[in-house]
Amino acid sequence: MSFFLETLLGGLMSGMLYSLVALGFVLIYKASGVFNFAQGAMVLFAALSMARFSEWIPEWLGMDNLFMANVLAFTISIVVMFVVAWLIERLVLRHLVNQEGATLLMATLGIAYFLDGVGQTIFGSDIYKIDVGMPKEPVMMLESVFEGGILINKEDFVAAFISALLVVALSIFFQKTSTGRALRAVADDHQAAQSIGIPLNRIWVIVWCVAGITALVAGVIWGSKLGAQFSLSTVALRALPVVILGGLTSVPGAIIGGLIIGVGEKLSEVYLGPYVGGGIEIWFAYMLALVFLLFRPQGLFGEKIIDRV
Amino acid sequence: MSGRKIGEVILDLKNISLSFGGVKALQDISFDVREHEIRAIIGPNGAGKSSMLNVINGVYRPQEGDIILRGVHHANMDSYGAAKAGLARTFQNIALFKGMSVLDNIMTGRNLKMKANMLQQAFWLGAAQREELEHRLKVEEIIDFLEIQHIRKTPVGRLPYGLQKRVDLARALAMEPQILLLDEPMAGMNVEEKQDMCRFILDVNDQFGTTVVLIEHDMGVVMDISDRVVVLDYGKKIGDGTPDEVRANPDVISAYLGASH
Amino acid sequence: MAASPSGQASGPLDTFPRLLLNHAATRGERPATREKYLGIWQTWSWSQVAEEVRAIACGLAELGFKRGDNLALIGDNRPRLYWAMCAAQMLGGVPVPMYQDAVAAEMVFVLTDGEIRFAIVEDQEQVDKLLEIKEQCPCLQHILYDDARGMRHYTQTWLQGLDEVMAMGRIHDKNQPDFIPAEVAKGSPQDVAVMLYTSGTTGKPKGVCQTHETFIAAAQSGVGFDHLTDQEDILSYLPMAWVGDHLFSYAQALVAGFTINCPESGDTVMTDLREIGPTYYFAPPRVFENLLTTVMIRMEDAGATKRGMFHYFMGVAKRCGADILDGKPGVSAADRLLYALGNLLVYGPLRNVLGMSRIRVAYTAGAAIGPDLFRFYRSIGVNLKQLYGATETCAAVCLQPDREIKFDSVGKPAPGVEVKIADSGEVLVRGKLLLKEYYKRPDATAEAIDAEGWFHTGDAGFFDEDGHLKIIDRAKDVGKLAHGAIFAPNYIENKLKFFQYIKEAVCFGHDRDMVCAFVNIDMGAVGNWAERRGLPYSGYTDLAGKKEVLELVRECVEQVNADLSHDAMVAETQIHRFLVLHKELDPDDDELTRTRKVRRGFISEKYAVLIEALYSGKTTQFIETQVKFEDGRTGKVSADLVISDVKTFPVMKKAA
Amino acid sequence: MFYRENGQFKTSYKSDQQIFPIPQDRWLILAIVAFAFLGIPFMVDEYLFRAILIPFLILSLAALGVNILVGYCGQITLGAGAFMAVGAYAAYNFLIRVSGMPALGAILLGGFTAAAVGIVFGIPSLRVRGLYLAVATLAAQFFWDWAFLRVKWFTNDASSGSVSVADIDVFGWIVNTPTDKYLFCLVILVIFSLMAKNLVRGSIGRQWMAIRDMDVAATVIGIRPLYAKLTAFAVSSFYLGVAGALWGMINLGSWEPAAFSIDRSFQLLFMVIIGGMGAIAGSFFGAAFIVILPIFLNQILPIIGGLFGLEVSIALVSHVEIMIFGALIVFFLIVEPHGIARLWSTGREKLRLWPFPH
Repeated sequence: MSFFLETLLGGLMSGMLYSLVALGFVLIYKASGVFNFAQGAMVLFAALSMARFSEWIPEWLGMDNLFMANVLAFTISIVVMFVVAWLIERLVLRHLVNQEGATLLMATLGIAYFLDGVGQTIFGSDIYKIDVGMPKEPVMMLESVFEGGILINKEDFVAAFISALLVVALSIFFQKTSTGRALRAVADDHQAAQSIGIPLNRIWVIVWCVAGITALVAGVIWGSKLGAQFSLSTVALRALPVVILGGLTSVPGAIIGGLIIGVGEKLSEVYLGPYVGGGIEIWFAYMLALVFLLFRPQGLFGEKIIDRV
Repeated sequence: MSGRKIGEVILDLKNISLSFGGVKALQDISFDVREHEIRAIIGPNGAGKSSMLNVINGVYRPQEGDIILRGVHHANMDSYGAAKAGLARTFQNIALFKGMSVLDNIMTGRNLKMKANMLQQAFWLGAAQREELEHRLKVEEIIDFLEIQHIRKTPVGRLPYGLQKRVDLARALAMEPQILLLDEPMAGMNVEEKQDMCRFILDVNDQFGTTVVLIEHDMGVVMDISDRVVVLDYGKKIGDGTPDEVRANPDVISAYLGASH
Repeated sequence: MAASPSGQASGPLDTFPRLLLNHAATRGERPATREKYLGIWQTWSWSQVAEEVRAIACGLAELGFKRGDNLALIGDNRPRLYWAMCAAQMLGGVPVPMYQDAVAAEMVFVLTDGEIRFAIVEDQEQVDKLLEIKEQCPCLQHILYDDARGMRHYTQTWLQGLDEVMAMGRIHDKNQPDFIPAEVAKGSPQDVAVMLYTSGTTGKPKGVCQTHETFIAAAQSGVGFDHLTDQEDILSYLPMAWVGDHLFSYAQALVAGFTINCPESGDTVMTDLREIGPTYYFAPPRVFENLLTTVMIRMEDAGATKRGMFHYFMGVAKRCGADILDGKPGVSAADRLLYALGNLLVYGPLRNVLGMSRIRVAYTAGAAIGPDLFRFYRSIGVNLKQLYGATETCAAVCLQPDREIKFDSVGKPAPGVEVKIADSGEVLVRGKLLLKEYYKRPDATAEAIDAEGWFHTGDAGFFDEDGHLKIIDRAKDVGKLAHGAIFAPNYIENKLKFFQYIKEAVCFGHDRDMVCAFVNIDMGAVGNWAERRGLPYSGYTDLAGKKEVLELVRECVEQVNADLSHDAMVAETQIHRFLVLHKELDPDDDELTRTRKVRRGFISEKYAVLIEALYSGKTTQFIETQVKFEDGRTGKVSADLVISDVKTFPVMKKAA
Repeated sequence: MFYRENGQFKTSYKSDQQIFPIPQDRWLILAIVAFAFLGIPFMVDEYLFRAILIPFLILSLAALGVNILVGYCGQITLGAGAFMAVGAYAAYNFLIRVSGMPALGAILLGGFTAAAVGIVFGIPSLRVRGLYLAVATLAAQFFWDWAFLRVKWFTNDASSGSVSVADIDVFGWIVNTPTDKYLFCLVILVIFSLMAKNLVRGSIGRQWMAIRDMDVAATVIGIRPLYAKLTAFAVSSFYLGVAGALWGMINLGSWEPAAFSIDRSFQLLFMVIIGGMGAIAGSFFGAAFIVILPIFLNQILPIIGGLFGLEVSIALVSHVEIMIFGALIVFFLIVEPHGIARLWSTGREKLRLWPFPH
């Protein structure tokens, strides 16, 4: 039982991280109808930027304060992500307005490659450490409930907490600020939004910036866990089933989908894996999403897709 | 139109009702279409004309009612089934295959009549080649009929609107349909193009004996070429009869001229 | 040659039906007629054509078509209309091709004047036209239509599809296989073969009767002159009622046995021309002019490099192209090399795009062609030549021999043709190819052919020192200015019309003290010019009235004046004042003939007020004109026309 | 400029519907094919065969498959590599498990197996479109990646996880030298290209394109989406399967699942986008481009770096390479969504109209 719970909790933790990446997907999809395959590359880019700047800044400035270095690196990384977002809007999206979803998807695939290439050219392609002082040691919990309790990574816990915080912040941003409202208007109907004077291009830049920040947060968390390295960019591929499951247009869907996938992956790997040779977590998530797709194409919380003649 | 004989009822629509999530698009509509006639469905914008057409050719399925095509009940027909049953249609917003040439677009209309299997096609053997050539001839006759020879190899995307409409009609004709559904065939055309289109519709009806069901919101042209007219307003039938009868119908007059518009 | 299954006549090949049957026997499998129909070039061999012609002939005979009957043919260039010509001739009848875009009144005249009982027409449109006027043409008894589309509900008994008639004819032919050979044998070369109505710049049209003998002679002289073989391809797209088309697409095709190709529709002539790539080509100057205009317009849209290259090599061609084509010595090796390069980069592709890659001989006639226009085609390697003739002379009086091309002459008299210049300057012609008579108009016949057998062409001209004929103008149009200088309006108008911006011009000056002109702008060229300058305009009338356009035209007129001033003969006739007309001159409004010649008399009456304004020194003049639209409705256009003065140049002494 | 089309008129539909109706085009293509068969084998060294020509031929074949699905039928796929893998492993298993199985038979059976698998994974396309479909194809990719790595039966329990085949024997022709391999692949590519062209210009091709351009209208005129989409998946997977079998058995000789990873899938998609969606020729252009670019960069970047006194590492070259790919994808999608093939045909059109611009 405790093993099951441990697995479950582990799944929920990593699910939270998937949610974070999925959130990036959903934000961009809602606002611009683009399915951003480059979200993973953005995570990598952000993580590399964070890792290298936090390494370079002490060298350049000759200071020794880890905290300051991290704050500075984080700030710089935010700026970097903003620039990336702006460039993407300016150079790519603007020219692909009103194109089909598949074209946009392929375009973001191109962006993903480009960012991977640029990121590694600028920042290097080794594994870099991100040390933002995340607690590494595991803790025992619920010893009183179960015999032996369950072992939890503090780091995961913090990460989950940060993710939750970000989700709340974004929800507030969407519901309460005027930019957020404009964003929702754009998501509902591009033309209508444009006709009441909402500048589409600016909205897109903003939304890509926000997606950039979620990527940065995800990158920092994952980076501090696994190190900033190329494999981070494949996180997009793992978060993909999440959005399918949760629905492309739904923020809560991204969260819940992330949790389901996270848990499903872990449980299937632990309980099913041994019978079929292991390593099934990736395709299992996809199969889950696929089966789901066949019965409910719009996902758990997505809006129904209606074709009109 | 001396020689054309209007025959028996070929298509009978009974008590059709259609709604989209609470919005009632069509309410209890019944009318019939006789063989070889030109039947118009008119009504102001939003009257449910397009929905009616979509019901007839199986794009939408009505929640209630019955569609009887040559005595066979077709309430659950999908649009592929409708095509097989001899219904062809054009689209209000021109639904041509924009990546293909005019010729290829019209050739797609012959699809149901082409039987060669994939292997024959892959090696361009036997039936595949023979069919291509036979159907090309058929398509060329339609091209000649609609006077679009000069654009046969042009990609449809490059054509002006009026010609695209004509290609759309050509594609429908290529199916050699028994019933041809035309969704606002004259929308957005100039006077000359409208005259041409009228002539083509009459010619099709006359030459091939095709039954034509067309919808239009512009009363003028339709009245001249139709045998009988159904008038819809807000999803309800408010008139049905010959153009003269319909013109004299007070409900129709008020729908078109009344204070509600 | 004994009678073969196809039943060709033995003996001399002196009538068109005999020629046809001979081709069917000797080159039966060679293509005779092609028509682009249903997307491909449907082809009929000579033996198939002979069969078709026999079927039509027998069908006509069944309907009661007799020796001496006239058969009207109305429609575009369709194979079966050409075949019907021969079918009528087989039966000893006379085909009368008519202009299919003629309005009803013109048709009534020809149908009654020609006592026409039978008409074969292209389609429903022509049938409707005939139905409309049938009351007025009591002799018209049978109308046959080629294209059955839309004809299902016409119940008139005297209206029949050509298909049915031919089916009838095939049965007839089977039952009486000797009928056609016998009919063909009855034919004599002195029989009238065809009757062509002159559109006539003045007065009512006259039916010109030409015999088999004359037309075959004319065709043979041309075929021999240019060494035409049965391998030629020609595109038949000019009105069948025009003598030029009859000579090239019918008479010469039957004499030489080459292939005629009928285009798919009026919209596709250019595409069809490109596909066929005729080896032998005939077009009035207007067609060449329009082609050149489109070439220039399209080139202006090209990038700077390409445009530069084009103009550079056009310069090279202008310098030496015509000489190279003529095989003249004295072209430098460097020029030859440049020309070869230009041929690869510009002239060859250009000919390809124009559909002229395969042309061996091209002719133009019907009106004078601007020397620059003429030179352009020759310089890019198209062997364009001029011929001179009239309906009354089977179109062929003078031809330009290869290698003896002069830009301003129409060539030397064709073999077997005598030409002399009357004292009045009028060109007189005598020879085998003269008309037999004007139909039922002995008075007109006597007027045109004098006692010695000379035909009066009505053109003014002279022979130069090499024996080449030069035509200045219509004899009756050549006038004198008030102070005595010779005034040849056509000559000046042609100079104006060579500018791409000017489509038509009419000059006045007879008995006046100076020359003034009406100008028609070319909508395509000027419209394009205006667009590139961002000059907005709403239509023809608006564009024609623009200040900038007037300035553009003025420059053209000034250049013509400069040009005229070089030549003492015409230097006095420089244009002093001009105006740009608010509407296009149009055959539908009777301002041009069907062959698009200016009807001077009509125009000076219709626009008397404008001429008055030109000579009275006014600077503007209001005018309102009625116009006829294609569908027969009429409307009005009006405008305030600006009259401009132009600079004239002092007479230059020609350098000796 | 080189076209002289006057007189090349068509008197039958047969000649009008040829693959290359213009004789100049026909001669050019024939000349290229003849040169590929008769010229190249005598002119090229082993390195060129191994590094460029053989990969080019096989990847062209695979790109053809992807193009049929993506370019002609409009169904996006990110799992092309998986179908290559299915083809390769199926062919391998047929070869070693069925005694007396001819190599060519095994390769074709590999293709058919891939086609069957393609149909199964194509079923979602009936319900979903665009990126949802992309997800379904990704599922195929990850599933087969895993299956060939973990399910030992597929690899005949090979301990290392990699499988290998001996030189293959085609009707007595032992295909073992680079030249042999090149010629073998060339023959297959030529035949398959011809088949692909025939399919896309025939009724099935028009059905695919109709579904791609406007699926509602396609249904209304009597095209079944089920049939059109699943045939596209089947044919596409067949091509990919055969290409996979060739890639494993001819190009590599021994291979691991990584040879058909998701990177391969992306690479194939890129070929089609850069080369030209919806154009047979696009598959060749794309394959050539993607095969040659890395080799070109490997040669040229160090030289450029040298000019500026920089040392260019192999890693850097590979980063620059993916950067360029990414940028090119975006560039083509924006500027010329129909890829190099469209540039080519526009150029050809220009030559036909030369000296006119339009």
